[in-house]
Formats: sequence, C-alpha cells, structure tokens
Amino acid sequence: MFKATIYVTLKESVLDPQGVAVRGSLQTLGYEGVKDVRIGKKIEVILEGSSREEAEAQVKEFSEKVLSNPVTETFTYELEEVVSCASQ
Amino acid sequence: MFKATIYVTLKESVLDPQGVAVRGSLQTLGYEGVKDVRIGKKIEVILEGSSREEAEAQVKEFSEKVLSNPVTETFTYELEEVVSCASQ
Amino acid sequence: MQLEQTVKSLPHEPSPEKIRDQKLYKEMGLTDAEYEQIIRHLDGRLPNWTEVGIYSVMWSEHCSYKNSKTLLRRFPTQGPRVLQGPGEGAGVIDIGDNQAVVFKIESHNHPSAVEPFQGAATGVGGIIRDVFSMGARPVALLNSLRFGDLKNPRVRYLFEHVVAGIAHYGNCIGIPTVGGEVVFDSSYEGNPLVNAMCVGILSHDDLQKGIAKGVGNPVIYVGASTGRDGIHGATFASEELNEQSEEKRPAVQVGDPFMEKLLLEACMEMVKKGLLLGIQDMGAAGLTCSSAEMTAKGGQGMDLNLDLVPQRETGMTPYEIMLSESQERMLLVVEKGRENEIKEICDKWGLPSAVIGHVTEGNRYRIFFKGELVADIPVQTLVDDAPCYVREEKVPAYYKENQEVRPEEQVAQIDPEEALNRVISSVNIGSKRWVYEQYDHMVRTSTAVRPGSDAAVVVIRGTDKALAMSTDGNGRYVYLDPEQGGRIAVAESARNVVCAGAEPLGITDCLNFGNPEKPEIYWQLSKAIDGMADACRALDTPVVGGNVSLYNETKGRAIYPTPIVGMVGLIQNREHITTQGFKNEGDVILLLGE
Amino acid sequence: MRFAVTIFPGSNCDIDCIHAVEDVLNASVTPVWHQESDLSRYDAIILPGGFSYGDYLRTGVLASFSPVMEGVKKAAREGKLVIGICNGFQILTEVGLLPGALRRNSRLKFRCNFQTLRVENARTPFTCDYEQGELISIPIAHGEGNYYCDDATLAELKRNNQIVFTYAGENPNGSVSDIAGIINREGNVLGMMPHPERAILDWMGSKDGARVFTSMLQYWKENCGAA
Ligand SMILES: Nc1ncnc2c1ncn2[C@@H]1O[C@H](COP(=O)(O)OP(=O)(O)O)[C@@H](O)[C@H]1O
Repeated sequence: MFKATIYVTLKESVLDPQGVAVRGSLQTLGYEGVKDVRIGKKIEVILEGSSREEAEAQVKEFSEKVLSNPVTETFTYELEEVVSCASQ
Repeated sequence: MFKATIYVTLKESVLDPQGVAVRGSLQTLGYEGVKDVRIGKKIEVILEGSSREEAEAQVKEFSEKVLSNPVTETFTYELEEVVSCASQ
Repeated sequence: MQLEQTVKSLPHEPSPEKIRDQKLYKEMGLTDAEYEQIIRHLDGRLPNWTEVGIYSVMWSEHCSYKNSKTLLRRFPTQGPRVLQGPGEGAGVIDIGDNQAVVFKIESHNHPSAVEPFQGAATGVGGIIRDVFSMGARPVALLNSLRFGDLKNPRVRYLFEHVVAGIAHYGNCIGIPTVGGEVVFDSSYEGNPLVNAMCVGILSHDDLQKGIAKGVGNPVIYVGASTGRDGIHGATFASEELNEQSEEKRPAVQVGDPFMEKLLLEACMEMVKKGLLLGIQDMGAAGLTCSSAEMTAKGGQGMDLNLDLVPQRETGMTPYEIMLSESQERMLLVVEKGRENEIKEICDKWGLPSAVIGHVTEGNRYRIFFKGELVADIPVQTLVDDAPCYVREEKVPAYYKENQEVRPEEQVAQIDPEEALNRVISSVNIGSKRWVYEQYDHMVRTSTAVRPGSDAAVVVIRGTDKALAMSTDGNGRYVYLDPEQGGRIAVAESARNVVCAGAEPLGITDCLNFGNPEKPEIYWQLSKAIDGMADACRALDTPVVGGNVSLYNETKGRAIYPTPIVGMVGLIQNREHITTQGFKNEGDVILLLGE
Repeated sequence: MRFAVTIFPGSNCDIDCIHAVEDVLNASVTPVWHQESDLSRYDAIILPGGFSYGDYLRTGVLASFSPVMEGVKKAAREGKLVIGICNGFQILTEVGLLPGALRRNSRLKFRCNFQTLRVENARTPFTCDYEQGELISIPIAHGEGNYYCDDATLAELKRNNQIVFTYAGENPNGSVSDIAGIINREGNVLGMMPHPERAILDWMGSKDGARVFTSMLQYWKENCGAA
C-alpha cells in the first residue's frame, strides 16, 4: 500500500483571487506583516501497487491528467509506502 | 521574511464528498488501485516578522482563527526563513 | 431468525444496570420519568445502550413534538383541496389537472449556529428530500433567516456562511432559490434562525407515503453511506445552545448536493415506474426515525440487519449506525421480488443501495448486529406512545407592562423626516440583492417573478398556471403580542401571494421559539398558534405541514418568538401575474385597506 | 436538424436546454447519457450547465473523461456544431476543445443575474442571427466563470476573431478581456458562461438568447442541407 501526497498549486503567473482575498482579510484582522498568500490543494491518495515504480508512474500520470490543469496549475508529489491500512 | 506553509485537512470523521467523487473517477479511469482520496488545502503565506517566535505565534493564531474551521478541520504548518523576496 | 431471542448488550457499552444506576439516559436528554416509562414499555426489562439511544431520539422534541403536539392540534388542517395534511414528509394540495403542489418548511437553527455553511446546506438538503420523498419534483426553494447585529464579526461570519451554504446546495442540485427574507435583530445574536422551504409539483398518481407494509417485503437503503455524522442531532436540536454545543457534535454533517442530485433523479425514476410501497427520508435521527415511523404507520413490525447498512467508517456500533444523521439517504419498502429493479436504477445513477431488512408480522421493531439481537421494541411505543406534555402557561410581565404604553404619543413627537431616514437606513429595509444574487434563481427556466418582488412566481410547464410563494414572519410583532403577531404573519404572506396575482392555497409554518419549559415561552407559543390558526381559518388557508424549533436560547435568553409562514398560491392564468414595481409614468396610485 | 443534449451526473440545465430547442426551433432533441459515445446521429450537440460530478476538484474536469466526450470530440472534428453553456464551457476547456481555463469568480461568490453582453463576432454559426456589436441581455449563474488564458493565447483569440461575447459594462467575474464566450479556430465549437436557454420567452425577462438557437438552425440549413 502506498500513500501519495500531491500538491497542486497555481502557476506563478496566474492570479489567485482566493489568495488575494485571504491576504486582504488577514491584513484587516491586524496581521499586517502578511505580504502574500497563495492557495493550493493537498491531495492524499491511498493506492495499492505491486511496486513503488508502478505506483509512482500512476501517481505521475493521474496528477498530470486529472488532478491538475496544465493551463493554470503545476504539481509536485511525495510517495511513501504504508504498511497495510487494516484493509481499508 | 518568513514563509509559512499551512496544510488544512478535514478531520478524519468528517465526510469529504469531493474526495469520494475524485476516488470514483480515478477508479473508473482505470486506476483501480486507488483506495481513498482526501482533499485538503495547502496555503503559502509570506510574512514579515521581527523574529521567528513572533512569526510562528502569528501563523499559529491565524491558522486557527482564519485559515481553518475548527469544527471540521485540523491544520499543520511549516515555517522557514527566506532571505528577502526581492521585496514582494 | 428464531422468535425468542434475548436482547444483548455489547461488551464495551455501559450495561443496562449501569445506565440505570448512573442515570446515563439523562445525557441523552431523557428524564427519570421517561426512563421509567421505557421500562414499562419493555415489560420491565432494562433497556440497553442502543435502545436508550433509540428512545431518546424518537422522544426528542424534534421527532415527537412532545411539547407542541397538543397546541398544533389547534391549526385547521383540512380543506377540499388538501390531499395530504401534516404527518408526512410534506403537505400536498390539489391544483387541478391531476396535479398537486407539495411544500414544507424546516429549521436548521442549531447546526447553523455551530457550523453555518454546512448547517445551512444540510438544512436545504433535508427539506428537498422531504418533498421528493412524497413523489414530487422539487421546483423551488425559499428561506427565512434571522441573525444578530451585523456589527458583530461573529454574526457577519454566520450570515455570510449561511447564505453561502444555502447557495451551494441549491445551486448545485439545480433547484432555484426564488425567495426568502433576512432580518437582523440582536435577539438572534447567539442563536440565528435558518429556515428552508421547498416546493414541488406532482401528478396525483405519483403521491408516495412513508409507510412499511406487506409482511416479507424488503426494506432498502439508498444513498450515501453511513458515518458518525451528527449523532444525536435531533436531541441537540431540542436543547439550548451552550459552550459545550460544539463538542457535543461528534462530527458535523456535511452536505453533498451532488449525491442528493443523484438520489433525487433515481427516486424520480422509481416513482415514475411505480416501484415504491413506502419511502421516507433519513433525516433527523436517521435510520431510527425513518424505519420506526414507517413501521408504526404500517401497523407492522420490522427486522433490520445493521451489518448490511453501507458504512463509511469502520467499527461503527449499532448505536452509532442507528443514530447517525449522515445526509442524502432514503429508506424504501418495495414489493418482494422487485429489489433488482431498484438496484438497476441505483447502479445507473452510481448510488449505493442495499436491502437491510424486511417487514414482519406483529409490532416488534428488532435490530440485529453481527448475529445478535441488539434492540427489540414494540414500535408504537416509539411513535404513537411518545410522551406528550401540556406545560404551564404564564402571561409574561413585559406583556402586562406594555399594555399601559401608548406608543401613539411617542410617535407623534418624532420628526417625520428623521424617522424616514432612520427607517430607510436600516439593514432590515435595505435591498437583499447581495443575498439572492448568490442563489441561482433561474435554473429550471420557470421563474417568472424573481427575488426582489413580493412573492416569487414559478410557472408550470405545459399549463397556463403558475404558483406564487412567499415566506414571512415578524418576531418583534409576535413578541409584543403573540396572538396578533401570529395573525399578522399569516396575513402578510397572504398579501404577498395575492399581490403576485395568486389565490392563497395553504401554508406551512416553522415555529421558532425559546424553551417551552418556561411558562412565559409556552404562553407565547400557545398564543401565537391561536393567532395563526385564526388567520388561517379566516383566509381559508389550511396548515398542511410545518416544523417546530424550540429551545432557541443562548445563555438563558430566548430569541423573539418567531413563527415563519411559508405560503403558496395558485395563479390560474399567467396573464394574471403581477409584480410590485411601478410601471408607467402617469399610472394612478391607489391605497387599499385602512 | 437533430440536437443532442449531453447529461452528466450532476447536470442540471439539461432539461432547460431541451425545452429551449423545442420551444424556439421545434426541432428534434435527444438527451444523451454520459456513458454513450456514439453521437453520429446528431447535427448539433449541447453541453448543458450544472455541476457535473459536483464540480469537485475543478469544474468540468471529471466530466471531461466521460465516454460521451469521445463522441463530442469526434463531432467537433467532423465540423458539427458543439455548444457548451456554463458547466459545458468548463468541460470544453478541460477536454481541450477550447483554449484557456475557468477560475473562481474574482469576488469568490456565485453570481446569478441578467447581464448585458456585446456580440463581438456575428459571423459564427451561433451568432449569425445577431448584429455585429449588438448589446443583448442574457442571465449568468456561476461561481467559476472567470475566463483565463495566457497573453499569447489571448492575442491569438483576438487575431482569429474567436471572442464571440464579452460583458458590456460591469465584468461580473474578472475574466480576461471581459470574455463571456469564445469559439474554436475552426468556428464550430462555442463555449459561453451566460445561459441563452434562460432568455427565450417574454415572461423570462428577455428573449435575446433565442437567437443562439435560431442562428444554429440557419447556419445548418445553409450549409448542411434542408431542414
Ligand atoms: N434569504 C433570502 N433568500 C432569497 N431571497 C430573498 C432572501 N431575502 C430576501 N429575498 C428577496 O428579496 C426581496 C425583498 O425581501 P424583503 O426585504 O424581505 O422584502 P419583503 O418585506 O417584501 O419580503 C424578496 O423578493 C425576497 O424574496
């Protein structure tokens, strides 16, 4: 069993309206030191795979095809082996 | 200048309809090994602070009060010092 | 299964003796007298943990109306056009051409106070299920909201998130939110009101009931799988809010409007195919309330096997499965042999479904778990024999004092210009566009009068007819004079509906009040109902359904008594639709009434 | 002319689009379930609004992998008319039939209202019944209609006259260049956030949306044979 954590973030050049809004409210609330906020996704996927290589290939593929949109986003991922999961 | 990365995730027992839908789609697309998907947020905050302690205290406070909803979510964070940022 | 089996207690749960000795039933909201009553219902046997849980939710105010039942009997509920009065998921009124309108309003006040987005969203989800479980296609949503003073940041947070939650659910499922009202007043500071109403249309032949009948017929579970969400939500809704309220919820219910859309379409298909004998939403008190009510109504018994219930979490106990308030679930009873037709429809829509039990002879409501009998209850004791209280009424001191006040004199002192300025600068008068712009009020392309007029109007495709609908209530009037205020609430919604060109058909109501165990509050409730009933008789608008939300208090302070009236009217011809704006220069302005 | 309206789990403007085709054109229109991939019987395909797959993860993405999208891509290649409205537009960008992406509205709130649009290109199969530059009133209802593309793509859209509708006056969602609707290079695939099917009869408050449908019929009659 593997656990992949995929981080999907907006490309630098794409404005993040949600981040801008959160920055604004943090500043209004008195956190004036806050200069920038960017909001992305953290996606945790538990998957079975016969080998690390196979799991990694799958994670790469579906992160690119499904979990992120190449027009606006980029992604990174981490992969770790987990010892069973009480057969979730 | 500091960079805080805050990860906000749904509490274990709280239903994640989004994760369920994504899991279903991944399985239909042929990634049958996918057993579970949970979707959270990754929030990057650039902030000024006179010391690490001060920055950390702020991050903790606004993560709890603003960035996460204590009723349904939990959070973790990382903090690192960054050398200027070309004065963002 | 063998007939005589003894009821087991699970090892990790408090034993029946411990529940009795340490009065653990009190934590679930049962009184000593009620606990004694349960033992009598069980012929002297001490109830186990699961059974106490089942009784406590079934006997909560939310499910049993134990504090309000006797008062509600004062409402007129009959009429030549009424096809279904109170008692089912929603009321049904004939509108001719073999069609009927189905509608109901419900509160989600306490969940919204704790988690405003999900609380409001699941409130909308619940009322939609009430309407389509009648066999009707939901065509419109309305709401009625009350918050404290907008200057308070917590109130702003509640307001924004409640509106977002309502928008999220209605927009996603594709039912237009066509009307409603929002009022700000400090009496709602810690206890906002979130009442949601749904209106649907059905063909007479499609009318469904929440009933379990026919010995041997399967009981089918359809929809989202069960988690530990909102356990004891029904009890929670029947208590005052306090600091522990947040901790009391093991997990907040999360709404999944996408799942509900699938459930809606699947149920509509089953209705059209005539597959259902009985159907009921698993709402407050979840599987317990739906299965027990259906069984009691059918005058039969039921066996349920909890191992077959689709579960989202591992290690759930019978207590948790029975009391879970996971959303987007329905319970069905169909004729034996037609299980597969149900399954095919569910599979097409990608919905979990499972046969979880069957209707039995007699009156026992029996729950099995891992081969053990874990509850065995005479079902009518859960429903028909629920306790019922007539509380003490007392005229409050403030009311007597107010009788002396002569506001006319004070009003005469005020400069009219200043008064006008104050009135029009109130948020309560201001445009609510910020709110309704967030609601998709045009999906289904039948909204002829959009938010911003007196009542909303929805046309009925394929006919000349249209329905006008409105929600109204004024807690301050009711506080000052509950009986007059009750009349005013009904009259206001009737005026709104009439101003849209419609003839009023009937009402649904949501009674939002404080703690009924206080005599002054009970008096408010009693008088308001008298006033409303009076107006309903005068206007010939029967009450076909509604909801009661009591214990709306924080720190011992009650909200204004706030009955909300949801009224529906029929417009025979679209040409008769009228809107509130002035139309042309030179038109004559008339004032009607005193 | 034969229309198909695709239905994904979570679509909710499918019925409205079917009614619009019936009411405006009295043409044949068939709902097509997302599992079907053969669309060869139809001359035009409508991808309706709604929240396909709950709009979870990203609007339109999960629907873009449905079998029916294979049929839509094939129809588009063959030059048939394809129109995506609201969620349909989001799906068309996700599947790559239209450039760019739709982000959350700049003010982060869902917005439902009548909106004034300018017809920027009246020489498309979807707009030939409008006047160039005409101002029309059509409702919007979306939370993620904020059209985005990079500068190079925008320049290309402009160069090729691919911007079909823009918001005149206030931009309700922050879209690049006030874009409300775009067409592909070949000119047979349109995506738009506003809902023409909600503005086809007098009592709806505007009839301006009807001409999207009459344009399609007119184009088809002129180019693809008799009605
Ligand atoms: N919570 C709400 N949801 C939907 N529509 C609302 C809501 N609040 C107000 N509206 C709409 O705004 C309009 C004006 O509302 P309101 O200020 O309460 O006036 P009225 O006293 O005429 O009911 C009405 O058309 C109403 O339907």
